[in-house]
Amino acid sequence: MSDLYDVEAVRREFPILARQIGAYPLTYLDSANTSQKPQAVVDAIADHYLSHNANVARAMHVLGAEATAAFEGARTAVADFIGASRSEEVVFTKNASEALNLAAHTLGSRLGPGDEVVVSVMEHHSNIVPWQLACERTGATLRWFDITDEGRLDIEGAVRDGLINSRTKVVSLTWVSNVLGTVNPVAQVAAMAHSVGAVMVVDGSQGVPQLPTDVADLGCDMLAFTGHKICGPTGIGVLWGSYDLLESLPPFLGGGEMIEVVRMTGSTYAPPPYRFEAGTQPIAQAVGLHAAIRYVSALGMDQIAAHEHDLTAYALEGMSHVRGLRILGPTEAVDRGGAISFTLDGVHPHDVMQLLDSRGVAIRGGHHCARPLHDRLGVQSSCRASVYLYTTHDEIDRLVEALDYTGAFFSGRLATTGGVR
Amino acid sequence: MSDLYDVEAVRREFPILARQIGAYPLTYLDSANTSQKPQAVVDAIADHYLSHNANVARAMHVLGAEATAAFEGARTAVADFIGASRSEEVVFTKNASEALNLAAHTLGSRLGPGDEVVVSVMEHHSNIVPWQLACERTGATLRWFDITDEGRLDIEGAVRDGLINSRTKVVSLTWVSNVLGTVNPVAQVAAMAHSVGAVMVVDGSQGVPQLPTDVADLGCDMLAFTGHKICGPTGIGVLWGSYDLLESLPPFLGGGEMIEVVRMTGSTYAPPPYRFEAGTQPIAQAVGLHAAIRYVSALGMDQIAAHEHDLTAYALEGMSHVRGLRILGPTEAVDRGGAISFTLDGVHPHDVMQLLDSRGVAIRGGHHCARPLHDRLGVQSSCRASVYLYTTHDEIDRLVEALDYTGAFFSGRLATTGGVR
Amino acid sequence: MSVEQLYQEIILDHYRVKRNAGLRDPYDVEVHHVNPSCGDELTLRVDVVDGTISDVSYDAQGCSISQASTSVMSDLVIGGSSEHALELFDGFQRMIQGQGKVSLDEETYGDAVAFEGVAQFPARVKCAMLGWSAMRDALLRVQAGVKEES
Amino acid sequence: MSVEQLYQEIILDHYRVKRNAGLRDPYDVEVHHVNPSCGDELTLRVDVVDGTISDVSYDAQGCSISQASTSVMSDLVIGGSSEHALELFDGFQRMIQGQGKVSLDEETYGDAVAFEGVAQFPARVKCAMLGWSAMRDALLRVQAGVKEES
Ligand SMILES: Cc1ncc(COP(=O)(O)O)c(C=O)c1O
Ligand SMILES: Cc1ncc(COP(=O)(O)O)c(C=O)c1O
Repeated sequence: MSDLYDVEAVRREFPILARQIGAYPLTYLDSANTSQKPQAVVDAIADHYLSHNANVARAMHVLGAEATAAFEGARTAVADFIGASRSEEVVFTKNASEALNLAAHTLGSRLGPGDEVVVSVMEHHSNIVPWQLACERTGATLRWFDITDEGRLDIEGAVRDGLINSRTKVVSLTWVSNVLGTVNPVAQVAAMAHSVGAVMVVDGSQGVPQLPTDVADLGCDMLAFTGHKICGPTGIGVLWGSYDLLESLPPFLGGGEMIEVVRMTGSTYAPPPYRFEAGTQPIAQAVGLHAAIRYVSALGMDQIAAHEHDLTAYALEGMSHVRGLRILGPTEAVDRGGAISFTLDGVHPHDVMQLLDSRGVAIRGGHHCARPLHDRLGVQSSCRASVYLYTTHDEIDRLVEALDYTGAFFSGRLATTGGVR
Repeated sequence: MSDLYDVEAVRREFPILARQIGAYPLTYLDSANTSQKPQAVVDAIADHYLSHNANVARAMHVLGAEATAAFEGARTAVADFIGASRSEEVVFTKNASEALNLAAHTLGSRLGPGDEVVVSVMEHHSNIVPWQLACERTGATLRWFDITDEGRLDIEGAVRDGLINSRTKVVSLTWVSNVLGTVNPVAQVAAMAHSVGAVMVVDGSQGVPQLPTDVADLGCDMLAFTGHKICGPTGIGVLWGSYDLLESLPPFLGGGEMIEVVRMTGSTYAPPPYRFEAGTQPIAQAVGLHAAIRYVSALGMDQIAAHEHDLTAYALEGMSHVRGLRILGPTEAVDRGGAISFTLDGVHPHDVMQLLDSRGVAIRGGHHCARPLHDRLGVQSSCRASVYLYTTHDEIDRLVEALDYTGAFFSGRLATTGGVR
Repeated sequence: MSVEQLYQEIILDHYRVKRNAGLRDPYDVEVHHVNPSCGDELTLRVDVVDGTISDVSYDAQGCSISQASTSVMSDLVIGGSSEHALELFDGFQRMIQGQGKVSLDEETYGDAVAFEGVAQFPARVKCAMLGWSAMRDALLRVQAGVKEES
Repeated sequence: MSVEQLYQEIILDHYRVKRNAGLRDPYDVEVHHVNPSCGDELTLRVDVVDGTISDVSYDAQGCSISQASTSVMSDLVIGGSSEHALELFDGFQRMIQGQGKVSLDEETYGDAVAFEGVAQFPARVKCAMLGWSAMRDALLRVQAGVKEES
């Protein structure tokens, strides 16, 4: 598999990867935070602005028709990419967070006291806070899945506690954890949700960039993801929803283009997806996302997943030899994405990050917008290295080397022995 | 003034303006809908993606620090550009519509039955629908300024009717009308609002790109505008608010980066502007907006305003000779922006737009997201030509010529006489 | 594709002198359709007697394309069966969404063939469909036994 | 700017052996500060007797920079007046936000000069300020006569 995958050819498409950080080559291992962009995506955006820029839908002249075709073409491409049955099921947002807020606001209109919303303790803040706010507004109750000691979704415990029951109206779960790397059994949870008549929302922010996506296989009613993590631009996200569900929901933001008829005394609203797209949309960003989808599709999502799987296994093995390093989440590359969070004994994540950065290795330190999960794991914060389609085995070696150096630096081993291990 | 302003040099910065539409040069007169982008803006975005791309705030490595500096640098530039006293008063949104929804949601948290919100009949849907939704949620009442027969804000009528009174909690008004071109006396209305303790929100979507902006002079508490109309990218808007006001408001969207501490049982929120910026922000778009602000500032906002004023006067005069053409809004270039809406006797706006388009002249036909205003004016829809910093007198001549042709084409004058007038 | 091909003489004729315009009694169903992007509005009535469309009448605000299309449509369907009208709808829609690759049978469609040029102008497809969609909606309501617009 | 200049030996020493760490009685005011971007947390107590800071004690979770900075700060302010401590705060903040253009008087600041390197790392400025900001907050509360954290 990975002999077919020519990672060096891939890297040539990403000019930023040739950067030097001081004396070191850039080793970008922060792709779960945001991915780098291939030249093709940057060029598509520039070409749009320089040759076809106009507002969409409302502008009917030649440029307007070109921009509209480009924007709606992006919608169709997204629909195809995730196996949606109609392009009208694809709503553009500014990021995954807005997509999840859209879901929480519109589904929230059906909630009341006594109703329950279920998330998990491993969610990103963007899949917690919108539901907390919706519950505050409506009097509904927020409940959550716990995790097992291995860092997997605790389905058994949930069944035992009757977490999903007749009061459950919405279940919102991440497909792949941005901290633990865990791939959740979304279809199984969706079946549990549907068996009690609840709506199943999936946060695909980490999953869609890493794994082949088919909304029918996921079994969900809504799927959120974000452009910037899948080689696309910032400023664009997606909420997919089944058409019948979207059609039954009230508007979210009000403004131009989401309306049918506006009178000062009251307004009526357009059908999906336009009902949920107020104001001038991220047009050039949709064009960029389309180019990104073309790019990853040409590589093949299964090839990308295999490459990541291979690298994750290699990294887990390499990191297991670093003194004082503890991995949060599954330590085997089974049902596991490419984010690896860890702590290093006696060294704060900020300091790890800083030392690594001084050797060109870019990782993230902090709680990765998942503070409840860190609470649950009993750590205040952690480091995270995350791979993507352009990551090499060499880069993993550099990470491991830099981690060894860091441990030695802070324990004082370095000063006294001059060596590292 | 306009001899100093070298419009031909300006045009060379906008590659799209060299396009041919069939046999005709592009005559882009749809800038009130969206502006074209200079090369410098497109290059700044590309350079960001290809050399400095990372997530902000949360990423502390070298790339993260560069991206954060670029993003926060854009915030400071916006603050300076509009005369804000602190950069923390600048909240980034996806467009002006989101900015106005943010205002309506957060200010809406203070509304209840008996309270009143005041807008005007000349507002864009994006400054009507969010307030309608807020009033629906809270039981408050929406009221509005009428216009005079000349198409100016009817302040006298408002005073007579006690439109702004002790029940008024929010007044939200457009600075410059996107249909009539009217420049509203915002500071005067702000004083009326403040005299009853109401918050003054200004929709600067058309004003900020056309006129020098100083929030203190406007006298408002909040100002919304949108990047794509001021030579910037799509996917970014701004809500400016005085710090004390922003600090007193609840969050809007929930998610990453807008929080202080997240617990499953409840969360606390960051201070402004971060409280209102959930999820990964439009980073590259902020960089592009910064480049746009640098671009228009280098030309000089007063020079741009003078150029537009000159062209608007020239266009109003030229259009006054077109048979059957009726201008909506002020027919003199006094307190008037660069959007000119009109009807052509017996020819539907779609048809005008189409005929003009066939000669390379791009205008907009429809209700321009201001249906209540069209109702008020007793027309179902209209055409709109709008100039910007790159528009020339020649282009106005081409517009007038094409309008003459259109009138003749549809009245059958063309076929019989072979000539136009 | 030139604008003159879009605005065929037939279209301009129908636009200047609309067939069957103005609301008339009796009728079975009245529908109201809107094109939100431009605000065009159409009120349309159909009267069906023994499966035959005995009248189509309408009140329309809109551009030349939408008005002429409604006018042509009314001429085509009046006097025929509901089934035939719905078949005409399908063929017309296929053509108009065919981006210029689908043509109409002149025998069957008469003046409606003049709209083949519209298929080249995606922004105008909705205009050309407004009257046809309203007619289809109205006929389906008649078949479903709905007398009033819901 | 190399990372070795950031992590001066003085800083690593304070990080390994923190001065005045651990919460102690008596105290006038206790404050709790958080760095939301990384989750660092600090509980800090000050005790002021007749205008003199008689004790600063704290419980901190955080990186080497934030912990060492708190340790150095506590050494510097204990035994001095509140006014002096607030002046030290101002000078330290000016330096740390000075992007490397402002330096500290070694006489006055002692070990704190080791933090001059931090000014070159904007992402770490918040870390170095955490303890200082908490101290300032606590002293202002003492001056305002607030005994408990609000
Ligand atoms: C006056 C006015 N307000 C608000 C808007 C909405 O801006 P956006 O579509 O970028 O949200 C526009 C432009 O469309 C406008 O002209
Ligand atoms: C699992 C998960 N959900 C949601 C988000 C939020 O995405 P965005 O910041 O683009 O809104 C992220 C990334 O930050 C994520 O990793």
